[in-house]
Amino acid sequence: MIKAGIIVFPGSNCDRDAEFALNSCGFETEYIWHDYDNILKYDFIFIPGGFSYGDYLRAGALAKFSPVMKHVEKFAIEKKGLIMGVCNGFQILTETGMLPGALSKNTSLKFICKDVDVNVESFETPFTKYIEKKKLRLPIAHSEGNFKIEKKDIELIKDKVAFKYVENPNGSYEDIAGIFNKNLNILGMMPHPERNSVKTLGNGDGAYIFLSIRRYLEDAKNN
Amino acid sequence: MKSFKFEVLISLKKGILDPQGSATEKVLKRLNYPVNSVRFGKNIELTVNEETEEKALKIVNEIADKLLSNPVLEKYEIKLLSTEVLA
Amino acid sequence: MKSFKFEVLISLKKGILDPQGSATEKVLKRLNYPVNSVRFGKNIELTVNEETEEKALKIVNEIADKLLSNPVLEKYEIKLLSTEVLA
Amino acid sequence: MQKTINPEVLSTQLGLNSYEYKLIKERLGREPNELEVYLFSAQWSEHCGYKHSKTLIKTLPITIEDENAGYVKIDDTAIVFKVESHNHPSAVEPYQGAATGIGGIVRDVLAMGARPIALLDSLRFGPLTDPKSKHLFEGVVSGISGYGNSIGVPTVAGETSFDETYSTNPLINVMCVGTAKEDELTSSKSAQHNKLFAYVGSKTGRDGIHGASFASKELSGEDERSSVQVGDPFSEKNLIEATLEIAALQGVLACQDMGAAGFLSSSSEMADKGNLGCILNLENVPVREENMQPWEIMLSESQERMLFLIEPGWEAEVERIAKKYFLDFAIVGKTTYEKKMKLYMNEKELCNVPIKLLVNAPQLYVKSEVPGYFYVHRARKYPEITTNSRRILLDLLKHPNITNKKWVFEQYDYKVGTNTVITPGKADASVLWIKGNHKGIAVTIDGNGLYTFLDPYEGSRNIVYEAARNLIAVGAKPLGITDNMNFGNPENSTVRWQFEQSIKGIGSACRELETPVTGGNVSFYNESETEAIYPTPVIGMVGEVSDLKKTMTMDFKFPSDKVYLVGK
Ligand SMILES: Nc1ncnc2c1ncn2[C@@H]1O[C@H](COP(=O)(O)OP(=O)(O)O)[C@@H](O)[C@H]1O
Repeated sequence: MIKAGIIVFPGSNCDRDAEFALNSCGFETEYIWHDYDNILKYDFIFIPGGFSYGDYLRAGALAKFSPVMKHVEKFAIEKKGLIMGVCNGFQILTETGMLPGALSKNTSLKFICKDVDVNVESFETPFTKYIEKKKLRLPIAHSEGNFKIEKKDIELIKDKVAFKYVENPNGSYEDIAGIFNKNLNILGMMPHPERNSVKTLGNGDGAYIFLSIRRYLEDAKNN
Repeated sequence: MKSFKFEVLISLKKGILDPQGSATEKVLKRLNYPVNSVRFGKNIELTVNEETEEKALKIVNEIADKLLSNPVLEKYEIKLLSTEVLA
Repeated sequence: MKSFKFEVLISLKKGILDPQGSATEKVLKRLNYPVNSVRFGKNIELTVNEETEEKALKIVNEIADKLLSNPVLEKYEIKLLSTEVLA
Repeated sequence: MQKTINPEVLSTQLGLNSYEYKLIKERLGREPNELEVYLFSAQWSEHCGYKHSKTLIKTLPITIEDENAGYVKIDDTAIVFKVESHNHPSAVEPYQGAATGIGGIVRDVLAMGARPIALLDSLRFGPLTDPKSKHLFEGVVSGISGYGNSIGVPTVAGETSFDETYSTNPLINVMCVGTAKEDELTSSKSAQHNKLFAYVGSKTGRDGIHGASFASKELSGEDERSSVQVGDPFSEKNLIEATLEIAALQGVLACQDMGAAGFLSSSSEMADKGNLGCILNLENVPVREENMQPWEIMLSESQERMLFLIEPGWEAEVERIAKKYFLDFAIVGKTTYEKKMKLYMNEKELCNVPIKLLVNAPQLYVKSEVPGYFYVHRARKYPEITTNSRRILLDLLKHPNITNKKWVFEQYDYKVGTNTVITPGKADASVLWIKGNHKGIAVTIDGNGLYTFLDPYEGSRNIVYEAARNLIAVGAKPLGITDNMNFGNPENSTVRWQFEQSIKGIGSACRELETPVTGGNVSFYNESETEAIYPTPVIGMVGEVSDLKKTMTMDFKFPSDKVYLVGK
């Protein structure tokens, strides 16, 4: 079985949702408390949404100092598997510098909770390889999802955009809803695939992403 | 006509809980920084076009009181940063 | 040992849109205030216990850089507000 | 040095009447000291003592008494739910008032050992054309959004309406729903003596002091600054997780949140419900500010605090969990066989009063009187409609009370927890999934101030029925209700009548529908500048969806479908 570790910070609140979605998509899961200070032995690391440390200061800013984050960085550098951060998880990944850019306040200055359509921008990645649809319907729920990037870093996201909003809800640069890192082993995104991973909760589109990840990891294991 | 640049500093009244400050302090202490009494405030810069400093200050006072601060929880302070004569 | 009280002022970099500032400016203009260039920043007060001002400042600089500000969006400024000798 | 104040003078200032003061003196056999006067005034305030309402509330078909919240069952899952008002705090500071309202009701459900899974909000303001009402409305919505979203409990349904009557006194009622296995529920009763009170949560500050008596006084428009409590959703989220972990420990006997009159009411009520007394050591209470007086520590309404009763020997385990979640921990007292409440500060005895006396506020009786308006309105004829109906329909659809409430609920995270199967806006009730099962919980909250004003009995009955209809419309069977009674000054004979009639109406509708009242809340002294607000009972109802595949939403499904009108 593909083994996923779900990192839980004080204030995370989509950890249990992630567990449910990953289990429904055939992953074995374990929670990893943010204090964990050891090598991460997993195939997949999931950083869930929520309000780590209350999102005080800035979303994701305080979480990056939790001991486990050093090991997440190592996991990425040593290419031990795939890493995915959703919503607050994405914010934490940009705060640590593992992904470029930053997520600032929505232009409406308000929290937005609704379902949006996103286009899959690249199918040539572990996270999207097996997605059988161009457009996915996914819930968003955030007040700081407005993706910004410095001019000098724009080069870094060239060909590394994972998803774009069909209708930009928050002012994000270039309608960006999610990006990959240079090595294509980290994905950060604002929409919540784990909230639409089974049909009871919507059309189930979120499952495509998790199933793609699982199949990719299984292929890698079998080779 | 002149343009006056002001800074309005807004801080929480004494005794009012500052959840942001205390969470930040807890993290800093865990990282072993010798840090105490972390308190968050807001800082707003704006310019006012008026004839005299007095008039401009009156306006900023009004804005700070009625719009920028929440008098139930916060207090404010105003500083003049610079003055420019408009053509 | 001394206790140094600092203020860290965090503001958005030039060129970064300040939605809060522009929303406030619009409201103020609608109310006919002669106000321009409203920008919001954060202001954080904290004390550091250290032997010398130099060491204390180094710590605050580190904290401001690594924790209090996000270099993609923000810049910061540090001011020493007061010093107290600890018993 | 502190000035000593004559206790009788102080008691008047704190809102006790002379009859109540005499009663205290008589039963103590001496003058109460200053601290004791503070304790009685808080515990005997309307907010804690229910002195104008207890006897009437007892006439409702209540299933569970003396606990933080009641519950109904779907199979072996207990659905714990309760509604609470934060009207007065929100009028002073809408953001924090609403935020702390959410915090309080979540802790009520949490204290039962249930995981909070949904929030509902019932909001009433003055017309939006009034900038003050607009400010309150926007502040309240962002407060609920800011706090509720952060703690990860979805706000799944609610109602929003506007009327002159609420211009200076908005109504902010919030309801929380939680679930637990029935045998995992925790009690708030302490059954044995010599057990320890463990304090877990944020530090105690001076916030909300007087809140309990403040909530029971008419808004005076004076400077109420000292009463404002600030919510810390990060600590609340930590408290949720910590409480659920602690409540599961074998050595934990009871739990109660520190709500109105904080430490005082939680400790005294826990002890009294178990027919015991208690000793508290105030020097151990974690405080946020220097030089806090004993009465301030006892009455503080600082948020995000919980009191547990634990078996000696379990301190370290509870402390470990508290620390894991960045929360303060302290042993602050114990239960005693002797039915007294005794307070100590550094071994000095500060207070020694019979606990039954303190906890059971004397009931007050006010004569009710049917107001003239009731007959006047009843005699009125339906007005003739002269304007064209198309115009009326369009005006109605535009009206803020009827128009789409997306602006409100899109600021709420209504999906976190991934249980929300029917989301707000899709139907008149929302439906939550009980995972591991094909069943669901349907929830709704309703009120109608105008109806209950015109006829408090029929109007209140109608609200219970409306709530039931909302549930039936999504395919659920109503199981139980919680009620929030928002009324004016209970010493007024018209208000008294409205209250009596309303309770009767709710009671009879509940008996007819066989939906028990599992708990509720009373908010008096809701007054506009000149008179009481419309009497506004608000009903929260939960129901069972036996098969999630068989729910129904209100959108038309296909172009050629027929539309039927059923009923009269
Ligand atoms: N304050 C609120 N919070 C959350 N949801 C709300 C709020 N106000 C209205 N809603 C949602 O909007 C929808 C329509 O509400 P409303 O127009 O009051 O319905 P009703 O037809 O029951 O009167 C419902 O799904 C309701 O739950």
